[in-house]
Amino acid sequence: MQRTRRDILLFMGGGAAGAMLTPAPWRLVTDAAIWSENWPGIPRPARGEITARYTNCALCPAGCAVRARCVAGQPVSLAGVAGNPLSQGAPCAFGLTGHQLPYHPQRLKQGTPEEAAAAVRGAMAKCGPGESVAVLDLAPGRASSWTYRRAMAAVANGVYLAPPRPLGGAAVNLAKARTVLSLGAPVLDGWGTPGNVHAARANFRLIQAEPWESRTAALADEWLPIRPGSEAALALALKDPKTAPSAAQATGLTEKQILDLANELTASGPALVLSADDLPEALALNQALGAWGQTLVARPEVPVPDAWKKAAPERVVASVPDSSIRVLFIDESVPGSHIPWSAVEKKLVRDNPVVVAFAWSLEGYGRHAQFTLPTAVYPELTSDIPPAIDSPAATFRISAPLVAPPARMTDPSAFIAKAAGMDAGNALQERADAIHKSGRGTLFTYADGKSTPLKDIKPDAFWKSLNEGACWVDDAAVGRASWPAFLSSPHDTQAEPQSTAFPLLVAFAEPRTASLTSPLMSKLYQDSDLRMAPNTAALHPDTARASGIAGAARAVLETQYGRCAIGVIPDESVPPGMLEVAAGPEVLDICGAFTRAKVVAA
Amino acid sequence: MIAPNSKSQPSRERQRAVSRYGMSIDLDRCTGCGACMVACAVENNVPPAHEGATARKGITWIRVFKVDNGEEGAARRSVFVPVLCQQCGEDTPCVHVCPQQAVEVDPATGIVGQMPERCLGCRYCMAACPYHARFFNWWDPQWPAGMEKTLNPDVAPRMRGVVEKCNFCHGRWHAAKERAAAAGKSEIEAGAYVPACVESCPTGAIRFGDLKDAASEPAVAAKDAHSFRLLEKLGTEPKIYYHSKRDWVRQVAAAPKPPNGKENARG
Amino acid sequence: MPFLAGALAALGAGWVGFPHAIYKSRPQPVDFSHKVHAEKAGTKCEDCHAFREDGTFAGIPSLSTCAACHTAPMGTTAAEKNFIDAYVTPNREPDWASYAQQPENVFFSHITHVKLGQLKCEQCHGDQGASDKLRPYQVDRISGYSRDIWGRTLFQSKAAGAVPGMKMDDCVDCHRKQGLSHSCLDCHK
Amino acid sequence: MDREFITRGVKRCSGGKFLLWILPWVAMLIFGLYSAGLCLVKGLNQTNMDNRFAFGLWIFLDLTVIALGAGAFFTGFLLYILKMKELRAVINSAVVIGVVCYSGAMCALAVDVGQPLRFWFTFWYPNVHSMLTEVTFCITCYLTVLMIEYLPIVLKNRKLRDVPEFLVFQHELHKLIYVLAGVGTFLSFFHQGSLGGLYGVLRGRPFAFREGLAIWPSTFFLFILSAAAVGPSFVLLTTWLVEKISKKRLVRPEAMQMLGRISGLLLAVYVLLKTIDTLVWINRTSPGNGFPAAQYYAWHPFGTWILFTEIALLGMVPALILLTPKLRARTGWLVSAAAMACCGVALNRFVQTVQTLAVPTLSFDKFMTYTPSWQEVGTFLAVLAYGVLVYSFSFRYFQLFPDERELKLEVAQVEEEPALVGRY
Repeated sequence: MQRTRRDILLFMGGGAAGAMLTPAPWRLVTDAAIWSENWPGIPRPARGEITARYTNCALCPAGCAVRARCVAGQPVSLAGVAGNPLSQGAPCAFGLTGHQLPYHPQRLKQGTPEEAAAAVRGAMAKCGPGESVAVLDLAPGRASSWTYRRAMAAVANGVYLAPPRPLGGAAVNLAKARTVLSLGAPVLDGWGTPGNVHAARANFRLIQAEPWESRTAALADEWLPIRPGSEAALALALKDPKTAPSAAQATGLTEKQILDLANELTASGPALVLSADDLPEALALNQALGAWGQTLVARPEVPVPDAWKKAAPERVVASVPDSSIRVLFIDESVPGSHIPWSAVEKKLVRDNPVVVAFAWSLEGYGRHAQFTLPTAVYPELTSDIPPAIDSPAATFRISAPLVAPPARMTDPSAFIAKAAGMDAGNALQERADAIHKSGRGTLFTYADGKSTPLKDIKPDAFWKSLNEGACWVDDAAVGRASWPAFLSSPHDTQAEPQSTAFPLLVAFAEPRTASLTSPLMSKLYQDSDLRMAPNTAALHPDTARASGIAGAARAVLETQYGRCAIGVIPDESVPPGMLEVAAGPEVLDICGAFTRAKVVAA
Repeated sequence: MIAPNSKSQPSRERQRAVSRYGMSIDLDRCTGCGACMVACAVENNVPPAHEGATARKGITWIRVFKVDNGEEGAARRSVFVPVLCQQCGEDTPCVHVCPQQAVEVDPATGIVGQMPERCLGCRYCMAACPYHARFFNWWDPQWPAGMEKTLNPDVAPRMRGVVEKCNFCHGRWHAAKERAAAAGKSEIEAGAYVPACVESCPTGAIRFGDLKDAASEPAVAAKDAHSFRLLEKLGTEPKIYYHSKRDWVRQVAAAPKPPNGKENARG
Repeated sequence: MPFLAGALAALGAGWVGFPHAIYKSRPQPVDFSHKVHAEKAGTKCEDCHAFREDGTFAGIPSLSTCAACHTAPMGTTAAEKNFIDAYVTPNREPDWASYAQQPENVFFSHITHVKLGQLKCEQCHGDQGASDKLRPYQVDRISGYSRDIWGRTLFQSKAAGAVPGMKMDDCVDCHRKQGLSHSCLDCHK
Repeated sequence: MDREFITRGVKRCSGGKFLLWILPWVAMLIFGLYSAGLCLVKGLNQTNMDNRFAFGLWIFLDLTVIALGAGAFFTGFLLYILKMKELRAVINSAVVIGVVCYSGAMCALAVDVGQPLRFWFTFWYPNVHSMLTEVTFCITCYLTVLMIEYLPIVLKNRKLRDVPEFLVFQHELHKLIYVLAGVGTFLSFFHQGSLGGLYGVLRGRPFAFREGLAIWPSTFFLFILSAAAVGPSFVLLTTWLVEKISKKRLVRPEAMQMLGRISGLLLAVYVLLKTIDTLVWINRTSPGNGFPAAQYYAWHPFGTWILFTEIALLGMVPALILLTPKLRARTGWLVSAAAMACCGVALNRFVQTVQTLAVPTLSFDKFMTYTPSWQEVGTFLAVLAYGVLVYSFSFRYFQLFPDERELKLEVAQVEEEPALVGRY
């Protein structure tokens, strides 16, 4: 029989009907739905044994103790260590995402250490009289810092440079404070060790004198909204009331307010005055209030091996003659305070200086250096963390690696020591041994939360527990000497330009560091408005209008040191005449302490 | 259609509930540092913001808002308000509306659970939630290369096109239950289970516990005169109790006021 | 007439062809015999499939567990030799495929079922201990689920003692019978 | 070349002209399908919806077209159940409109959900408490009913009649028509209602939340009523449009006026109840939830004008026009009143969907606005184009207006004139 179109149709119809009576169509529909649960692109978290490992956070000078939850050895989340004498188990947003930094998309992976070494050798040979080889160490006080100092002592005309120490290296004893006056210092927002501050918070009254309502101002016991740039005048008036009238003029407070505040500071002591950038006036006020030995103390040195004593002195960049540095090493492997490139650049010799930056990303000085050598990043790196500003006792803790650093990473201290023709050795352990030899203090181990006198611990056990998460806390009595000279001599502050050229005053809303944060921080500044993204500025709508950028999302920030593109956010909580800026490498390059600026249309 | 039956459903929850987990948030302690937000994202495998994401399209199971008293200059005061799923206990708005039972109030814990693998992505629950505590996966989840190594194995990553929200770090509840089981116990004792935001809060502003246990911090806070819950008049019985000694701060619980023309661009 | 033909063809394809076509299967890396280990070595399940001290289940043992005994060939079988040469000596983990691996969104606690629930391994996994060969691992081409999750047969036999599948329904059935809670959050993460 | 497909005794324009007419619509459809495809492949990030505006243009579209499509069930109800014979003239057209609106809405929904592959979950794991479940079930069932009602219209086609089985089949179907009409009416009443309930039950959104009878919020009943009211209006409107475009008389004025009268009657009732409901809501429901109703209208541009426009301007006014025999008799008045009624209901659906989401609920919320992305608009247009095309084809090849043939004979001389471009 011959087939007709109709037969074929019927056949297909039968097929369809029959198929309905088989599992096939239903199974396919189900599978398709399940496929939508695990279609390509959805990662599967690795499984494995879950363990807790301990280390210390190297992302800021606080160096909080960290408990890492690890799956098959890989940290998947970080938390504080409860009961820790220094950080009290209180983490911060940046620290909580630290374990993701090694996977940052902008991470620096390649470098040319051999070429860099060769170039350095050549330049050092060429280094004439009056020229110098310098190391700029952003986080001074570490064992590697000592290596740099020794290396610079070893080479002819070597110079060791570090950022000016806050409070000249003195320590704050918050536990003693009853009244704290903060002139724009972010006391509750990243100053010192968060856990320590919050623990002491209940015992002192916090008065925040700041033009805009920062996170600290919002939670201070009293907020004095003063005019931008009038902090110094206020401090002065509090020291001698005769200037109160003029201070009232400058700050916009009433004379009575100022005098009452002055009385309070003296009446309900011990008092402490903190300022965003170590105002000389603030230091002087501290001296007048008799803070020294009470809330401001000289911290005993962390012991170092005697062999290290032959070391180059620590100097600030400003103290070096201009165009005198031929070879400059910059170690930013551990985030520290930032020095504007403009300030560094003018110290370099004119004819091709060699600048070698050690960094884990190209965001910092790497943008300006001839050679940028990739380093390990927390939590890969091995480094000790100097005592925090709010720790009156000397401390020693190690940021031990939780993850193995990738191959082809450079160790800055080894590199620099080699360039100086010396051997860095195992500086970290040497210093640990030196501390152990001193026999002072106690060791707090994180895993079991026990404190043990150092006397009862063997050297190797000490070293071992330091690497497994522990901190050594000194018990030596703090010096009660008289007001030290270094606090009276104010460190350099860049000359302020006339306010006419640059009408706006820059205040930093976020921690002032150039180092990258975890991609996950985008939850805070992109998925919400809680924090500002790097290189953005908030300003009053009127200010924006006056600057001719009303309604614009981007603009150009201009200071005496240069200009850079920024994002702008209109915000009525920022007083007119002020810029509330989130630090980013570009912004930091053109902003020093007390910078005046202007914004112009992009 | 069968009645939404506002009364019987939660009361059944009450009877069977072994515990009713709740939270108390002290607004006088919150510094707005954002630790809770990142800790939450880390714990629950929430990917970094897609470059196209905004404060309106982002996924923040807990989000801290900066709220001011509307005053100008010296009189201006601000407070930071962490907002997460309020874990409504009574006539839970999102549960009734879900067409395919992807949302349920867990009888054992009182936690409002969202099942991404069951979710159709119709977003009806988001329209129903007065606290805007539910979030849609507008993009495929993406982590920078290598960062997926840091994912938490106790929480399954979600796929594009589904709704997700805070579930009191339910993965931690599972883990706690398993630890208890290893010790031969079928129930977990207080303190063995704490969400990531609570653990990460540096000032201890966020406290967590079982509201059925009168000694737990939230249960105590619930009785405090200075405690309040968001939009209490809606009768959704949230299990998140806020606390502030400042009178104006407690006004954030109320309905919005008509606009005064001035909007804080920073939320 | 052609209608019937079509229907029959479809039925055949759907019932016979499809169940095979939907799965893709791969052999296990090592020709392993539970039977031998159970009888000769006299090991029990938990000797190799152990719990960690925090109560989590280690699942398929790592090479180190095997190497504890198999440092050198025990016996002369080709499989034994192959195992030593290919894995133990180079210290390479065999990429076992887990028949019973639940989907990512499922939280399953072995210890809860074994210690609190007093379940025997066989009740869910069947009598693996007696198997002399490892079945090839079969995975659904579309959904990516192991065949054991669906249940090895097309239809679940509800007869007593029959090995159930590991689908949600199978879990819920048992929980219902035992009068245990079976809310979403109990098992989903 | 398609002559033998065209119904005997009616005139349709040449294939070329028809092609010319559908071409732009086809283009629109293709563009729309492309943008819809983008949303399906790349995900809903292609839209401008966000976590606050979880619903947008598409949900508004669905609610509106389903309301307008109500003409199908209601005309059927009036014709077969209440035996209003005059409506036989438009019933077929009404059914096609229904098919178009409902299937269009379904397609839009399929794009709107984040995981279309899981569509069947709603049927397999239904949450009986959810209004959306009810909507999905009813709409699916009713769409099937509509298809069955549409089938005879198709099978009556001149060419298809040649197949004897088809003829028998459609005859059998026709016997069922009363059952179908009944079922259709029942289903429609339900899903129109639950579409209203969709928002009425949102106790978390005091702007939309309404108390109600038994388990249904008042919006449940208001939606049924408003849909029933504008359904006939929309049928009237389309019929008039087709007459204008095709330059033909398709139905007798009596039928049109009948539609208008029904529409006006129901509209009047609706406006009355809507007003009462609004007053209750302003004075009791909303304040009871802690939300003084005044504040909703303080967020511009959604001022009280919107309330006035919806109820008075686009509700009461057309109702009065349609209820006044004199005005009804004038096509201009009749049609514009019908149009106003349709706009009124569209506005109501807009308020329900968009304004509900725009007004803040938390004290620190911001009032938010939203503009659809081109992909959303494209998908919207696709549904529109799809509707026009289906209707055009149905009009060309099937007998949508039974009276057309007689009317044609009456006005034979007019027909002599040369056809104008764009006419069928």
